[in-house]
Amino acid sequence: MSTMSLEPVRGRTDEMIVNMGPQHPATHGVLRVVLGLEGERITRAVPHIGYLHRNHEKIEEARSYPQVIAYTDRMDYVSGTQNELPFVLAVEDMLGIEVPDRAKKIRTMFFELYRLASHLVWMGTAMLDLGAISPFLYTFWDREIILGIVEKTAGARMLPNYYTFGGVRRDVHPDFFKDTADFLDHMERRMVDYEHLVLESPVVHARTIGVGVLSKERAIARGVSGPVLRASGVAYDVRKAFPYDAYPDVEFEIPTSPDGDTYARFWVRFQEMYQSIRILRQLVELTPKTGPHKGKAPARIKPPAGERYRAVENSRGELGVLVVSDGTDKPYRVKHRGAAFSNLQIVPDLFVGAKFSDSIAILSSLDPVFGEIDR
Amino acid sequence: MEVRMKQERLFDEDVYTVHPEDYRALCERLAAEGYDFPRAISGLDMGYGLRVTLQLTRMKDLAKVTVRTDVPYEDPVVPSVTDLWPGVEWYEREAYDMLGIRFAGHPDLRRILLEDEWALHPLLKRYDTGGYPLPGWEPAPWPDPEPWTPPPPPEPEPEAEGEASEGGEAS
Amino acid sequence: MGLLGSDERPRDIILGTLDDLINMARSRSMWPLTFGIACCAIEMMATWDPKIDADRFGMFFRNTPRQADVMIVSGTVNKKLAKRLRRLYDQMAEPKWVISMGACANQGGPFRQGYSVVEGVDKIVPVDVYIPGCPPRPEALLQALLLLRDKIADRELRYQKPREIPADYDVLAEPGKDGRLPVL
Amino acid sequence: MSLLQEVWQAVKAIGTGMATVHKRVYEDAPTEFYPYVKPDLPPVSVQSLALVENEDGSERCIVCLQCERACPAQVITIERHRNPEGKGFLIDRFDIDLVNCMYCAACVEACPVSSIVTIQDFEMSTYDLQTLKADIDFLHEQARRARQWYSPKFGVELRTEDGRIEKAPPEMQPGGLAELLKPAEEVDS
Repeated sequence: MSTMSLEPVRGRTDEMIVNMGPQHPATHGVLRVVLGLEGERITRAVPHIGYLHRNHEKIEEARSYPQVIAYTDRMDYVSGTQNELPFVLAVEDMLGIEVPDRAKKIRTMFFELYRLASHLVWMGTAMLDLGAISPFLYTFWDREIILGIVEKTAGARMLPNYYTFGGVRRDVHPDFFKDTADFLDHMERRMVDYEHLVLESPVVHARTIGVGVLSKERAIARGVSGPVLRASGVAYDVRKAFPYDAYPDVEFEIPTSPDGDTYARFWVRFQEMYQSIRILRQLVELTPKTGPHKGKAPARIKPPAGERYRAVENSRGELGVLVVSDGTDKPYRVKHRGAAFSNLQIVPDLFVGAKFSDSIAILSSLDPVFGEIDR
Repeated sequence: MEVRMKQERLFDEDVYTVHPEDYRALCERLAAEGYDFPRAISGLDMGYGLRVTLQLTRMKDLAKVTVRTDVPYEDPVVPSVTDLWPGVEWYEREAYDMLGIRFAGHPDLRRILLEDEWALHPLLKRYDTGGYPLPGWEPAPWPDPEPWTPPPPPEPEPEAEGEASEGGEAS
Repeated sequence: MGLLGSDERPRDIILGTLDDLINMARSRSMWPLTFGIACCAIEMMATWDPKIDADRFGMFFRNTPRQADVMIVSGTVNKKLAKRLRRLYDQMAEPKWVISMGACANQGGPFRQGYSVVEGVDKIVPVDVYIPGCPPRPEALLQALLLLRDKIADRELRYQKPREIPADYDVLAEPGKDGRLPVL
Repeated sequence: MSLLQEVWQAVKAIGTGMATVHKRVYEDAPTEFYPYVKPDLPPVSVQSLALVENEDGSERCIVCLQCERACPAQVITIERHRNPEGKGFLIDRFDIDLVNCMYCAACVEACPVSSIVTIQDFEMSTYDLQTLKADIDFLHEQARRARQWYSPKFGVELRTEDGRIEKAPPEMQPGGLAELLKPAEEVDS
């Protein structure tokens, strides 16, 4: 097959070519990696992507601006509304739409709720890859609570199409703040359990510490962002670097770890969940209970000709979008910068030299989501 | 070395529009200036040619910069910058896959999202959403090459590439 | 899918009854294949979470197609994936069933006009149950699984429509292969 | 690390894990026994679409084509003709392709008269896709079967036992109560 660019080297009998995916329980979707193995050691790794290429960027050129929001949802499908935000911010910038303070805070609350949901899915599936089943059951249990809160307001569980230009589509449910506060209490108790099950487990230690080390310079040069970058010791977070929405109003820290190994990436995601809980706690207090949820936006969204790049820090890293407008009601070009797309590039770097079974742990620590990678 | 380019300020980033022959030289200069984090390379069909947009961030002080260069449809070759920023490797492959921009010096320029056998570069404006040629599509005339020659004083208004976008409307 | 491997309605009383018995057993132990593709895959995982808990009906994920009975196509199938999907289907042992989950798998959904998306997984493999939704709730998947269970066990439904396996891979061809697209 | 330490580590880890898992044994199981117990969905939940008629059986839809324009997935097909007597338009054809619909509720947001609404009937799995190509009768039937539905203009509405349509009590409504409790005629212009 021509996509298999990794031909066995003529005359070498000690190297075995192993194909992993696209249907593999541990590839988090439809990734295909062709591995060259010498015994247990990986000598070469070539990732093949595109098995979920859904022509997002082409089809978004044929849709009007409000319609594109519904499509952006389907990119990083684990983290719902987070995908809508860069596009919405970019168009708001181009049009100069003012967003009311309360709408910003509601958006940020949803953003952080979905970050928790996404990290819970990551934790469940990553531990499933490492052979533990109970964390999957517990994290999905907790995720259902988040999705319940979201559904009560936004009307859908995963892909709610909730943000809009100038705010959010509808006001939050009257119980939203109380539900969120209750959930945070619940989540804080649960985090103790998760630490026991994941971070303190010697099985996880044995599988992850010192595995797949990514150096700081390599991480930056490869364009890696999000928890993977922060686990390599770079305190780059779009929420702090280029603040958007209500992030300037809340206090939080950027957890970093100097190690750069798989365990560090696990640890950073855990700390991010604590920070999310902290942000949500503040926002439950800060958000006005009544007020406008939507600013004044023109009826027909027609940004002036020009282009705008906006980025947000979603669960996987810097999710950006370059919107090019030609003055009509349809975007001329929408280019998504997927965080997982950049993060997945380091697969060859990390796999080569690792053991075959470590590749599963490394891959799950990168947390790829193929809707965003293949678009 | 003299770099033929136009510099402007767009929101919070510097935008350099550069002649394709000088693209590599400018990138080397930016790499030497410490721009180390490659955000993305976007391919873009302008209606008269193809545009490559490279976006960089400097981790030290979070300065952002965008480099743009336009190449004609007939010979869309842009020098690759994978040796300066290895993180753009897949983005260059994607731009090749989607728009057919060839990056000279790229170590592994293959299709990335579509299958290797395909001849289609689907994001070109001459195709409709389904990948079929649009009837009656004609490339727009190439705009003035003038914007590269004199580096004018930085424009205060965040009004970018107006004339370039108009060219794209021809489809 | 009968005992004798025939799709025709068995007329024999003894074998027909035995067939029903076997199909009842089959319908109580449907093992889906772990084959998550896109958004719907997350909801598919959520169907096996403690809240919905499809394990109650004797359904457990199998990681290899050789052991699986049901393929849940949970997401957009594009032309690159379609060959692999068909191969997975071919690798599954008879009897086998396919559930098409979500708008994309049904008919391409919101992406159906695009150049790379297969407009419906039923162009590649025969589909038994369709679930609308984008993505469907976990309960909707469970309802579809129960519908499939009825279909396996129910004689009338089982023989309603003979299964047609799409023969070739026509849909996988590139739009340009029929001569309408100039090669650049 | 000595062997003894390793053994102790292992025992401790297994103990912690067992204790953590054991804690859950006494919690209430979150399982909803779905086919026997239907889930209690929030009233705004978007599971399917319906076309509501007025109480007297006349059409609420004014055929303004807003929903067709707003639909991202382009699944709504409407044909209309001008009403020969009186003003406005009459429906020739109103199809929603519920197979390809992405359930984003953009059409419901766009509808000026809250004719097209979201309902919570998620049990739509089928052996045959053609049953999901909804025409106007199908959509009316969906609305007649529904006990309650939601639209941004009117909020949650209920169908009473005797077939009348009522606004749901405030505790069932989503946020933004003040807008919703306005009389319907004001919005309908």
